[in-house]
Amino acid sequence: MNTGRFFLVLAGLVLLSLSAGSVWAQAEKIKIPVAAPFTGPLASFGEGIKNGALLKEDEINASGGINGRMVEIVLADELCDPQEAAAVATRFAHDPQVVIVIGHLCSSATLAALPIYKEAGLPAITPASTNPEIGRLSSYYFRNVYRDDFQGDFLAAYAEKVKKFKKVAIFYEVNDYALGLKDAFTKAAEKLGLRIVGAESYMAKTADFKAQLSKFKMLRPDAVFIAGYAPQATLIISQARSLGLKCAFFGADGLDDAVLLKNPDAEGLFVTTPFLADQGGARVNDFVEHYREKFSLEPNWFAANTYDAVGMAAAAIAAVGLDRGKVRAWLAGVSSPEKAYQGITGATYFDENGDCLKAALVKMIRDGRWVSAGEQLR
Amino acid sequence: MHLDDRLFHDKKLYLPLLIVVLILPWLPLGQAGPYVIRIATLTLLYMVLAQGLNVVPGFTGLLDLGYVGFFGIGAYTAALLTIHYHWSLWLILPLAALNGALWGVLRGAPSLRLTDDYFAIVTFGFSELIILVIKNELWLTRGPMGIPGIARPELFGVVLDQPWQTYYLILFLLLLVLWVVVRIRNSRLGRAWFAIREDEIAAECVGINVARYKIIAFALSAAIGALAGAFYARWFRFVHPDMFKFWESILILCLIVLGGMGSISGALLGALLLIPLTEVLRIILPSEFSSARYLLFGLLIVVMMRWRPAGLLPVERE
Amino acid sequence: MPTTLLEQSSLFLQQFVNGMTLGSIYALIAVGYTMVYGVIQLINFAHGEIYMLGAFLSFSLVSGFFGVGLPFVLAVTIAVLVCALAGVLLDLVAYRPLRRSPRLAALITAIGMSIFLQNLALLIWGGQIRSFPRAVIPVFLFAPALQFGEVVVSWLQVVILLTAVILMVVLQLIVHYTRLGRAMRAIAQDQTAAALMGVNVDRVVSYTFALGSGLGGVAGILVGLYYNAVYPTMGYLAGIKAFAAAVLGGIGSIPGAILGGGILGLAEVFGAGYISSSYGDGIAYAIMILVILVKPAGLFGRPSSNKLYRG
Amino acid sequence: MRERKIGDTLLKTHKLVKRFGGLTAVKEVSLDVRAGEIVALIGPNGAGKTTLFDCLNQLTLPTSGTITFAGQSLVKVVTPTDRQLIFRLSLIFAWLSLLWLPLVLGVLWPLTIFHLEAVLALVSLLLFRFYLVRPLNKLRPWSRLLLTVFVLVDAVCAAVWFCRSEAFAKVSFFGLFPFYPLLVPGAILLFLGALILLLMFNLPRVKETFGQPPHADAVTRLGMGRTFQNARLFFSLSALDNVKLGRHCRTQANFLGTVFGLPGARREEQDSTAKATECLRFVGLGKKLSSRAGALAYGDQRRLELARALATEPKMLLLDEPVAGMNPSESRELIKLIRILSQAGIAILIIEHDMKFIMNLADRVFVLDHGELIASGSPAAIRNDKKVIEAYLGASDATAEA
Repeated sequence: MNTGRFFLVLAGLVLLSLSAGSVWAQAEKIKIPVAAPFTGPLASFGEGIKNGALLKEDEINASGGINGRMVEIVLADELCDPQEAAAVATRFAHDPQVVIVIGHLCSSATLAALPIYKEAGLPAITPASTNPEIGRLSSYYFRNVYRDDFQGDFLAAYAEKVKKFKKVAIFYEVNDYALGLKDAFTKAAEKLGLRIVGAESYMAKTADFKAQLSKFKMLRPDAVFIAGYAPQATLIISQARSLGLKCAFFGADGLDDAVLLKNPDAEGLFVTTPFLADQGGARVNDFVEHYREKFSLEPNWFAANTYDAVGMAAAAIAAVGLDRGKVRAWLAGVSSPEKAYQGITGATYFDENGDCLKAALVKMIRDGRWVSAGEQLR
Repeated sequence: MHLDDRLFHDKKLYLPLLIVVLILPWLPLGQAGPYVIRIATLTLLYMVLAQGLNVVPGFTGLLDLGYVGFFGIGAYTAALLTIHYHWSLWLILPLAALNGALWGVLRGAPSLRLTDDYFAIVTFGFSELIILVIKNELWLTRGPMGIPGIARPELFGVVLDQPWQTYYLILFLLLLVLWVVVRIRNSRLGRAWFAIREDEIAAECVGINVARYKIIAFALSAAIGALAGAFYARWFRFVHPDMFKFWESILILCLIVLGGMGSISGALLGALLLIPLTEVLRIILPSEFSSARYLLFGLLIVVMMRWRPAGLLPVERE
Repeated sequence: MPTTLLEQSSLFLQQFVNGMTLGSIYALIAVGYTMVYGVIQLINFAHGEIYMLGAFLSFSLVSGFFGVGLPFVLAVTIAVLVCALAGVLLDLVAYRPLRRSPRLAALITAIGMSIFLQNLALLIWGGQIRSFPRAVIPVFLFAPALQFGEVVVSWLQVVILLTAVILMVVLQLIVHYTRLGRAMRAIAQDQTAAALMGVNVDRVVSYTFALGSGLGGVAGILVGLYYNAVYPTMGYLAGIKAFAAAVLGGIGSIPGAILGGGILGLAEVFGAGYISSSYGDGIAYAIMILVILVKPAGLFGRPSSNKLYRG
Repeated sequence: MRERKIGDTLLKTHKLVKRFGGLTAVKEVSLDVRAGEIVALIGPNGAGKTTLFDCLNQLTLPTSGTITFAGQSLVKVVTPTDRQLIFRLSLIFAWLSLLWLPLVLGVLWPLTIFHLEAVLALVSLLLFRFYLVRPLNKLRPWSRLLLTVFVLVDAVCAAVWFCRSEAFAKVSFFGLFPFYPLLVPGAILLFLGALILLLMFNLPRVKETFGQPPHADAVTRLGMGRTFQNARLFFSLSALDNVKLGRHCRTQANFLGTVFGLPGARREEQDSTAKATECLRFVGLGKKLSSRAGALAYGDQRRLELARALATEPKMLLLDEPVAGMNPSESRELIKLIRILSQAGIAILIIEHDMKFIMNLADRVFVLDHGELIASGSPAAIRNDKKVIEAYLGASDATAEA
């Protein structure tokens, strides 16, 4: 066998297939990529992101597109994995038709993609990554969701002032999101005089929480703060009940998912969220209605935030055209309440880091449905 | 001489290849250029990793299921040294390699007496423990928050921020590693490794100090992995424990299984085929399938072992 | 931390119960590893995936994922049978052709099969965590069976423990008092000699896979119920831990697997409860590595055969 | 009869015993072989001949007894007292690594991120040392060198931080330590201990206690080559490579030398190719240099194995049934070769069943039965020995019954 020729042909084939795969078909449409985990354990969050984006796409196109050009949402699945996220990001960063990216749910994915966008001068809006580092590291990254530290503070205040809890235990997943939450919550709780009676951690891929929960049971907390994501939270709550742990549970926006509604044990759970479907003006009602109609699902905050993020991207493109630098400048210019973008999740405007200042809201499960908590903390 | 070595000694074979690899960044690839270069960089990186892994299962015949641990050690060494001390890449590379070698020896020394399956399990457990430590020791590694904002590589004060520059950097590292690996494989050392793989007792009876040569193999393999890790951290500019999952070990193993265990050119071929393939599959497969595309890799391993256990470019003596 | 002696001791008891439940599940999986290793000296990495398959199949059949929802007992029976069949198929397709190859080849194939099956499950069922619908599961399982003070033992835990014990006893009886068992032990001693004595090696190996995989499937179902969570990657961690249990007990030995499972389950729960919950998995790995390095024969294993050739 | 010079005693065993569990494979065997002599070892199947070979070249450790080869004692049986001594030394030695702790932490303290790594490194160091020290009696030359280096570094460490005891102050761990005032005297003791240990490693008595490593590769380097009953070759390597591997223990090129292609390493490689070719020619495989060992005929494989053993420049060869499976002309060739070798002064110990072969070749014969040496002497005397005949006949009776 002529090894050399074999190698050459092979290399040629690989190159060809690569370039064939990566060169985009020329299209008239304006492409807005949306990157999130659409499969895998966090798929139900990704689902919200996808649906929110698609709903906005429909809406923009129905009203004649952006300056007469249609919008196309390009979905990219990154499984919440840093390496996959970087690969996806590279594709967008080097595609001249892409002027803005909506995306990355997990902060680890966002952080992996961040340097790539930054180098390519490509602005991005994340509707869901709450890690405080993001804004500091890149002037090309914006987010229309609050940060972990804000959310943690808020939850501590809510637990202490509204719920009047005295003793709280924290059960956190070992990931960036939950650790940020836990730290912020602990700090705020100390200030407020809320006692943290125990803090236990769990790893992402486990389903066994009984050892830690048994420990909590002996600590007799008023409530357990679950810092983590919904798929595990529902297991945690069920297992806690089967062990006879009767206290209340609460969590942050990672728990805002329909999967908990199927769990009868989760009754009474309350969570923070940037978006409430049952409170808001006509626009929110419209959004909820269209969403139900199109996907026959209840919208979650991921959908709402993505809907707004796509809206902002469209507004930016409409204002300054298809130019990455100008789009970034436009977004950076949305810097005060007066210039804010008015979306369904309220007014969005960015500080100098690209972070937004937004109110957090509380909702809870009652009779197997998400409803706004009677008392909100403003 | 190895059939395998012809690639490195026969000008007719390696010159065209080298030329293609060298001019790749300047090929008219249009707008896909930077993307292709990035994939090519990734491919070269995995070639380095495959060469490193190849030393242990390929040359000494011990299955290493925890190679990603050294990759992680290298990446975290580089990340921490860069973040805290802002040292130059050229200082960090040898340090990372040394640190990798140290842990390679620490892992290898107690497991010298183990045979195939138990050795594989120990390597697996060891790397899982390393990753667990990386995940949980927040004060050192920031755990799952990852370490963002790592500086780019640089050369003589020039920051290498163009894709083609990093491409040449990893190409340089690959050639370096190849040089070392090929040299050693054809030397007295490599012969001793092959002897150990074939028959440990006979090797001992012809006067080969089995323990010592195994240790050298572990150290070399781990050092190469850590070297690749150091490059990876500086190139990615972000490290996170999720980058060093067990799956990565399997992927690297896949590369050398495809190419042929112990075959240097085989490991190169394996990476050349599979790494771009993962990208192509991501693009052509619909979302639901692309997350399960590693199914093909599992299948590939099984099929290779069944029908071509020696790989595509088997090691043969002429 | 709990302060009073009563709290301390009831916490300890509760953890003990949790640990025993976990341990009996590990033991059920570990037996599969151990039986296969005993007979053909192969670490069947894909065994964890069989366990996952058991959980998914029972979930699918019960919840009507495939279109029809079956009654619980029927669904579970079918799932276990399919798992046993899957084990046999696994052997037939992947391992049997490599019987004469170096051990490394079979080991790598096993890893390949594990990756393949895991991703296949991902493709079929998706990556989300699935839960058994409450309505179809016998209600009593979730009720507490025993309660003294703060310590709660649910019926499910009792069922898991009992199932594990009964199956283990049955297995021991099979291995020691049936023709099949005798053939299995003969092959474990010396495959060639057994073949010469007229033992149909391939068939016995198939039965071994069937038995081991069936038990793995049972474990999968029990875990799926116990945690109420079924997901594609569940087999990976559980498989590794069960393997650690098998090693701890002495690979190749069935009582060893039971004891190893128990110890590992307790170690993990107490480790998570008293030392550090984030290093819970690490404890399993550390035990495994230490046992392999210090006492590779495990607690009950035969002393590893002399590495030297026999001249 | 022959014009060979029988030299001094090369190999001598005294009451060598090897037990496997309850089975005693070798029972108090004492034998000796002189340079240039051809000695045969015969006995019925399962008499423990091959096990004896394994003990001789240290593939297995004898249970008790001594072996002296080329003036070196190969086995030194460790008595309980020795074991205690070794244990204590190991403890001292492992403790010594604690000397590093304050120094390393003291130096690294400002760079707080390295705490765990430093601690982990030290812990691993400790474990690693324990691992090294545990079998002190099995030390190889290079690991002894390593130990010496460790001890030296420990001593230097201790010396350094006597001079700057503020290293202590920086380590909170030591602040908690209630015996702080005892630390410095303790450290002095450790320092002295280190020196003593260092001296002990170089004392002849200690050297004898912790004698030569019982490992086959070291024994091969000492000059004991061996072949196996069923040829154990590196089957996928070429014949030449197989023999070059035999040269391995006579070459030195190290990692750096080979990577950078230093002239020394290159010359050595050429040299070993030349020598290996010579060996192959000697056994008559000069034309099959590059064929794969696995592809050779069985007789050729046996000869290749002999060539490989020769390449190690042995003073003595252990041949395990070298003519089994050879045709008459091949075995005649082999006899010729063996004679040439013994004329060159190489001692040969040979296991064989074929009495005719032995009678022609051997100077002396040892007979082994059930692990025991039942007779020894000239071939002629052995042939008429009653015990030997009994053993052979009895053994064949026993096999017939079984």
